[in-house]
Amino acid sequence: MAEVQVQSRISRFTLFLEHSKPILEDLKHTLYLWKRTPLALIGTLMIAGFLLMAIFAPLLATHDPLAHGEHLLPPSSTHFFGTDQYGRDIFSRVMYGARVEVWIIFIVSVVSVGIGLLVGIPSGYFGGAVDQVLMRITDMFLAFPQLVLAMAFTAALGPNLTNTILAIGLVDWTVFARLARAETIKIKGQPYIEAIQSLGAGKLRIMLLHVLPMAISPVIVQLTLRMGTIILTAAGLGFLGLGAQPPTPEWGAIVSDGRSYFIQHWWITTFPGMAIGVVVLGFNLLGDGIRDILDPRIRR
Amino acid sequence: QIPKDTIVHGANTDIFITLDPGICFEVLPSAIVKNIYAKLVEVKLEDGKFVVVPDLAEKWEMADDGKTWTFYLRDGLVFDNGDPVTAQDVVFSLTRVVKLQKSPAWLFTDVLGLTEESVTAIDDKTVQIVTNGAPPNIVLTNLGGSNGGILNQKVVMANEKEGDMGEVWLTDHSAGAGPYVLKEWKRNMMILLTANPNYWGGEPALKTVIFRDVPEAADQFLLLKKGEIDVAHNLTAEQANELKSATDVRVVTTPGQSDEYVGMNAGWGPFQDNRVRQAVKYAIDYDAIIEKVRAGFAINNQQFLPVGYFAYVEDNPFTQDLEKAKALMAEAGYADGFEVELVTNTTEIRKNEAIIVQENLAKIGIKATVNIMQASQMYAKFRQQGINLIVAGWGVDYPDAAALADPFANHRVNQLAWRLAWLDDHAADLAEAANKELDEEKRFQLYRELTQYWHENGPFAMMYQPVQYWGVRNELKGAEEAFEGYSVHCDFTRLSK
Amino acid sequence: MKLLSYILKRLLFMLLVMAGVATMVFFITRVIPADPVGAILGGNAPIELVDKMRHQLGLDKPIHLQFVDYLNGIVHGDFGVSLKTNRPVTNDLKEFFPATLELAIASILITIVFGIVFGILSAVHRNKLIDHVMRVFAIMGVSMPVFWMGLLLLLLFYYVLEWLPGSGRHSLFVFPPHYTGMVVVDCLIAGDWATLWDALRHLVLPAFVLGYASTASVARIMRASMLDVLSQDFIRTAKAKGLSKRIVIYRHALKNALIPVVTVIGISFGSLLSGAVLTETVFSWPGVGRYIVHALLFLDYPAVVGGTLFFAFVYSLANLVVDILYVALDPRMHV
Amino acid sequence: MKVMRGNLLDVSDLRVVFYTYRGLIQALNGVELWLNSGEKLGIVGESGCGKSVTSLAMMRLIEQPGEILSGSIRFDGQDLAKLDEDALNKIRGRDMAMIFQEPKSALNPVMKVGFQIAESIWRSDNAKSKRRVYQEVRKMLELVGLDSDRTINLYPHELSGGMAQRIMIAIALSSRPKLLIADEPTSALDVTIQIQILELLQELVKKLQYAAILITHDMGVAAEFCDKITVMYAGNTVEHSETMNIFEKPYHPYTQGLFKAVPDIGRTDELATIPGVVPDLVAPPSGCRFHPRCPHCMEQCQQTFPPLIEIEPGHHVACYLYLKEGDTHAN
Amino acid sequence: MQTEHAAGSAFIRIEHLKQYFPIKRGFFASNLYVKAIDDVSLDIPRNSTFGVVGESGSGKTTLARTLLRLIEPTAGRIHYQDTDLTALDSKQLLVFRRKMQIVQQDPYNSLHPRKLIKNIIGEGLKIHFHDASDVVYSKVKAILEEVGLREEHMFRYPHEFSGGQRQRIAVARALVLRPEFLILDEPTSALDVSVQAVILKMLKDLKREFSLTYMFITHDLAIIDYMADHVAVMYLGELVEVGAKKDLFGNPAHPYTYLLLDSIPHPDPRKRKERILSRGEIPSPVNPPKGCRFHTRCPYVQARCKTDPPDMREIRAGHFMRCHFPLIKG
Ligand SMILES: Nc1ncnc2c1ncn2[C@@H]1O[C@H](COP(=O)(O)OP(=O)(O)OP(=O)(O)O)[C@@H](O)[C@H]1O
Ligand SMILES: Nc1ncnc2c1ncn2[C@@H]1O[C@H](COP(=O)(O)OP(=O)(O)OP(=O)(O)O)[C@@H](O)[C@H]1O
Ligand SMILES: [Mg+2]
Ligand SMILES: [Mg+2]
Repeated sequence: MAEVQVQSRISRFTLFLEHSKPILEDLKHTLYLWKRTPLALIGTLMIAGFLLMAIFAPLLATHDPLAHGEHLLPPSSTHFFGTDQYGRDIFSRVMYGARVEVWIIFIVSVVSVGIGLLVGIPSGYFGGAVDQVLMRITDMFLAFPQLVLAMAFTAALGPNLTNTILAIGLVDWTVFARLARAETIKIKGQPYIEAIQSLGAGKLRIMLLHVLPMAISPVIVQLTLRMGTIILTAAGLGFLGLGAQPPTPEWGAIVSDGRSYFIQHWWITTFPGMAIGVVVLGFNLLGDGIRDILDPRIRR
Repeated sequence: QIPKDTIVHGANTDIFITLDPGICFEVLPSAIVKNIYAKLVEVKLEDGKFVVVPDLAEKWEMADDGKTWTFYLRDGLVFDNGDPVTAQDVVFSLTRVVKLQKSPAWLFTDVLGLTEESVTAIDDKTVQIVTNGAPPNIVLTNLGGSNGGILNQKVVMANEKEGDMGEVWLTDHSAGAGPYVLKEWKRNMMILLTANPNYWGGEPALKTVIFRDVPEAADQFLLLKKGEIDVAHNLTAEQANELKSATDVRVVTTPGQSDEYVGMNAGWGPFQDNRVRQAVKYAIDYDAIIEKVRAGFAINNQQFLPVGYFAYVEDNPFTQDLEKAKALMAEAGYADGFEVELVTNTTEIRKNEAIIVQENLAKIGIKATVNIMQASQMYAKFRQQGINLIVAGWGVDYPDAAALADPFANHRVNQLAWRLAWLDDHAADLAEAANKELDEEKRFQLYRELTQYWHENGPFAMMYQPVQYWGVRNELKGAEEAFEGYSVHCDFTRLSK
Repeated sequence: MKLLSYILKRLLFMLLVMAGVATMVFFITRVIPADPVGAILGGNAPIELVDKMRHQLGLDKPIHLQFVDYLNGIVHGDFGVSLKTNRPVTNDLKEFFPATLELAIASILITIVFGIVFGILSAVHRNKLIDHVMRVFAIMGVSMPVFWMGLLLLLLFYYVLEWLPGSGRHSLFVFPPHYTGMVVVDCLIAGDWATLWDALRHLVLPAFVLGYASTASVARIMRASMLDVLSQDFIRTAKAKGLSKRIVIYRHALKNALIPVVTVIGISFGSLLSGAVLTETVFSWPGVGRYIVHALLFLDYPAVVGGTLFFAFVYSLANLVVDILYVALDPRMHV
Repeated sequence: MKVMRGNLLDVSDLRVVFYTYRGLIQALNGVELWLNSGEKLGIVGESGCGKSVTSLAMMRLIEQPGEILSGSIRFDGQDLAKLDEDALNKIRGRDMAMIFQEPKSALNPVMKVGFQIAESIWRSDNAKSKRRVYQEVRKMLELVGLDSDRTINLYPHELSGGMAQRIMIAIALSSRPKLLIADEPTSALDVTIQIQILELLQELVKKLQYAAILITHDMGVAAEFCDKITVMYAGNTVEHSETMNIFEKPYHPYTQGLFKAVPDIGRTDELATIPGVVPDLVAPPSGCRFHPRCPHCMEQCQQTFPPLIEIEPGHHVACYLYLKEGDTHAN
Repeated sequence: MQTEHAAGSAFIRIEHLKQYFPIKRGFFASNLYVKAIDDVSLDIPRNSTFGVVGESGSGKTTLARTLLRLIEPTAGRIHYQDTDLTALDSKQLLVFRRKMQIVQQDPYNSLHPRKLIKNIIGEGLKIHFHDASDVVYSKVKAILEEVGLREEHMFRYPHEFSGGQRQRIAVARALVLRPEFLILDEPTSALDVSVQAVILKMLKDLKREFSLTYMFITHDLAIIDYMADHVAVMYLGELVEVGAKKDLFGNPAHPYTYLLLDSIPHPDPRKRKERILSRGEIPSPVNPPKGCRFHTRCPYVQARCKTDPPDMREIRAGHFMRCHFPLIKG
């Protein structure tokens, strides 16, 4: 009996594979559109490079990112990006810094998208009083000067990198909440939601299984677009003395700490600054690209 | 483009709170206040030592009880607006500090023991002050600080609001008898001073002094090189170094009136063991800090007394000696080291120091995680003995050895020693005795003894004494003299073009 | 009439939001484990003095009583006296805000002009070289840390090329007239052209640095919106009428495409205002951003709260204006 | 040059493709179309058969990723396929005008309708003063049966569908075109309104003497209002004739199937269905594109596309059934 | 107005049903309402096909949605045999959710674009029967075959299907739950004629096979003629005429019904004729005309029509209409 079941499962799976051609075709389509938008391709490459950098940081780094040595050396063949005010190898710090940035991006994404969806979807789905309350709260956070709020959160939570990131997430969710709400309202009005409702599905089921999967993709696109802002906010907090704690090689912190060496020792800020720029640019291009590709007008 | 009779300073004025001599406490604002308000006496650096010279008071004397002081004002003194300076004004001004109870008040009340009744006018030109018997140098240097600035009582009280003794008005107005008059303060833009034609020492050469707000160091650097400011106050050490080779700009230096230290909480875990504290002192790479953080703008001075102070003798027992440090650690039972949080505040220098200290400590197994806090947070924690390892600094409040011996060695004054839970009564006794001692020879010995004991037992590793530096345009003359002994002494009248 | 009641309703919401912000900022600041008094008195001050001053300021009262006092003050339009500057917070705001407003307005103008032009060009030449160039140029604005870009531009335009003046709002020995506190506006009022020129030259870099960052988002929306509009039926109608490409784009598409952009501009304005801190620091701009950040560093409660509320107010107001503009722009929103 | 089959318009061998990820969509595959002035031609066919693309191609409004591959569009003595943008702009909206399926979305939502009509009057004569132009706008509004005072200052969202379509007609006709192309002008409207609009168009054709192409998928609409009918299938013209002819005697198997599938009131017989689905235009069937669904499919049908031949005077069919058996239609 | 308009026990009975939507235009909320359905009463006999016709915006879809309680009615009752649906809470309603199903108007948006067909159809089974996935699988497979699709289609996404196929999927989704009552909301209006014929035929077959009761909504009278036994004509949220199809089409009593029938262009040039045209445009349901709602467009309007709203009345057995001056033949 069990064997039969297993058998039927297997055959069903092969059937699935056999008939997943349309899915593959869809993938092909996406790939095609990707190739047709060179900027998205460039963005993808940039981000891929960035991720590889994070993964292989220990292999790529030429020095211990924390070891002090001869300081303020200009770029050379031993120190590709020179050394900083303590004699640390900037190249290695930038490599390891990629990991920190990935961490930042991860936490902020989880926190802000999480809160955003949690607030936005019910707000859009229930409407009425729930919507009013949730949206006024969102307005409140929006009206709050972001940097001040982030600073306050950071200070309240205790200033270290994770808390700083948390703070950015706690501040940054409003965009996603609004977006998720708008999407939910749009989706809610779609016949397929009503169809599911008419099948007898409960509100929670609808929100979780039907609205969420639809609402999430524009949110993700927005997230990629905001990635730059997130990294720069972290850097800005660094400028104000909050943010990553030394000796963490966070790019923004490296740039802001090195800014007094800006004129005489340009390499300290320039390379990490460029790293930030490239990654942010990459994310933006990628986000723009994804958005274009998801655009039904183009997808046709 | 700057007129010949004008000097423009570039400085970060973000932290400026007030220019009221009774309240002002920060370094640069105090320097400005000193040039607006004349005091009874003036403190100057002569041959590397601070001396007290006459200002409004042409002479003074201390009664035999060691407590009662009499000051005799010069003849014909007038305020900037022409009003005569009287003993009443002096009484008003000094008593006002006590009454206001603002940041610097404790120097008068706690250090000198002044009350609202302590200062009295004998006649129009004679003032009597009764202290708690503090040694003469302490009394005089405190009176010669910016808080001793003499206000025009009539003008101030005319601008009083709700019994504030002119506090609000004086924030950005002046009524003094110093060489300059505060004309305007546009916050976060500029502070404008003009020469006081009625100054008893004669009208200064530069008629206009401007403090231009430039919060970014790099900005100051650019402006200085372009000749848009004459003096840059907040250059980074690297920038200053860079200027050394410039042709139209020079770097002016003077030993700073402060200490940078690493403090260990003697009440916490491993630091309770003096051997661990000593190990830390041997682990720190003093040269590297001076070189990398200050680009050489520092004096290797491992005691709390700054260069030029009474009882200062060069005495630097520590150099980085990792073997010795490790041995001490092992002896104390911490061969494998331990973890500790290293707290400091957000200024760049501190951050840099912390990073190097962190790296140094790592070499003897102490794993320090740096925690950079806002000053407001750090001090809150510090005041509750809540910090185990700190990188911070201490600026002198008045140029006397007592101003350092107390905080660094005497836990009873609830300052640094207490905050680090170094509740060592022997050190406290020594400090108190030394501070009170009137006999110079004995006092000297006491301080030496204290310093010795402190080196061997104290919870502090003194990183260095900073050297103050300014980027100065070459056309500006006299900056060396004007800034000599800076923070205690700062005299704009010596500047000229 | 409808519009009026709509505005009233929005104002009511605004009030609610402000109340929320007020409560939130109060409690957040009190949760921070820091001591404003200690910070203001400096590291040297002995603990007795700190306690005395804290008592003077009423900071040793139970927190709920402090909150009541605080609400009481706000209701009476009194944000209290800044612990740091020892002046009423309202005075400080009055002094610093015009500079920030001036900067923010200049930046938003730059954002709007660049954003819209880039957006249109990108959309019209979609996927051609010019599109790529415009997009990359716009995105570069969000890609560079503000302080870094600011210093770079200063170095270039001030130090090396000497085209523009260094930091500050105007030259040191220029004394602009004072009506609103916004130098450019004041000069216009007074007809002081020389000072105006000076002020404008000082404004260029900071406004550009600040505005450049939001240019990308406006350009992006503009492009998307323009593409959207261009694909709509009525554009085909316009083309079928035989109108030239230029007229189709500028007369028929532009106004429609601008509608969603307006909202983004409203939001950008908020971020410009609060994002001004870094720019203000780099360019020695005496604005309110620096004031609030410093207040926060010192934990100067009244100043933080007052400043935050003020920001929230200006932001909400700006968005209200944008929404009304929205109504003006889109006849479908008319009643 | 070939003789024009219609004295106003003769489209021949029109091929349009769209470049997409899936490959080349061969949207039009040699469309043939002609029309005399003053005539009303109906183009019918199922969704996706290329009706709209044909109309846009005639206006030269095909945009990327589409392209006109070949064909001539001879209109009033000129071959539109060869004209440049400037020359086209002189013809569009002046000699040749167009109205669309969704009248409300075809109007610019932020412009008053009066202005939208005025714009097209201006185009036909730049010199007119504003007052004169608006006088004419009013005249046009009255012509299409609207109250000019009330309507002239309205925005499109304030109009109902029927009113909007009237405005569209006013815009199209205000330049007195020789040819009006109406792409499903009433599909989005209700029956009662549809009739009003169709009657209006009918009446205006009489009054203004223009030729019209009415694109529709509704057999009823075509039957009632057109003089001639062209049937399209998958990018091809498959049949063309006088209305009465084609309804009485549809030759092409597709046309036949189509008529049998349409319900009508009072119709008692069961509906017939055409098996299969409309082909994918990326990989269209070889030969006659209808052959996979055709009950009479022959070998030749699978190889080459049958030419459009005149099997009766004025009745053109593209089907081998009739080409082969040359005498079937003789009787 | 009468409530007892059909003899015999009704399967579905609607009484005085109202659905008012508050309107928000642009930014502004107002206290105006769209009276999408206004006092509708109906009986739907078991095993019949009950046709509802009316122009766009007349409230057909809203009637369907309200009937299924997908939106809460403003007023009125809905009886399913002996149960008053309006009195049920959401748990109790679940049973009826299974019994009453709908196939929506727009096949392109009625299927969740991110779900496999298998899951789209299987969802209801999971909700109602908590079936194991194997059971779901076989049931889905069976129903797909019933509507003319194949097993392999289960693993595709909706956008891979043509409109007609999607509509089949929507029907399958409804039928897999074995409902008794099925609302078909313009199931073919988005489809081509050749596809439409196929779907209509299929629906007819399924009705027989599953012994269903249909409510068939359309604006196309020809389709009604082909499908329905009973017809209700709606205008601006109101019913204007209800009756057996033959009776109603043969002898339309309400001028609006007459106009509708008259306006249809016939796919036969021989049937061309002169027409009586209605006047003007359909008024807004926000403030419908006073008196008879149709008076603004009625070719036979008289003074009374402008003031007195006519009541529904029975002019023949089972034939109700709402007009002061019905068009009685002869
Ligand atoms: N912009 C485009 N990009 C890609 N393909 C297109 C485009 N426009 C049209 N097509 C394709 O051209 C073919 C013909 O489309 P067209 O719009 O002319 O059909 P139609 O007969 O007007 O149909 P309907 O009755 O639905 O309006 C379709 O297969 C369609 O997919
Ligand atoms: N959720 C809603 N909120 C506000 N108004 C609505 C809502 N749903 C429908 N309406 C309005 O109610 C009226 C009836 O709409 P409904 O969709 O029922 O019409 P219909 O007869 O189904 O039309 P169609 O033939 O176009 O489908 C319309 O005026 C519509 O605008
Ligand atoms: Mg079409
Ligand atoms: Mg409907």
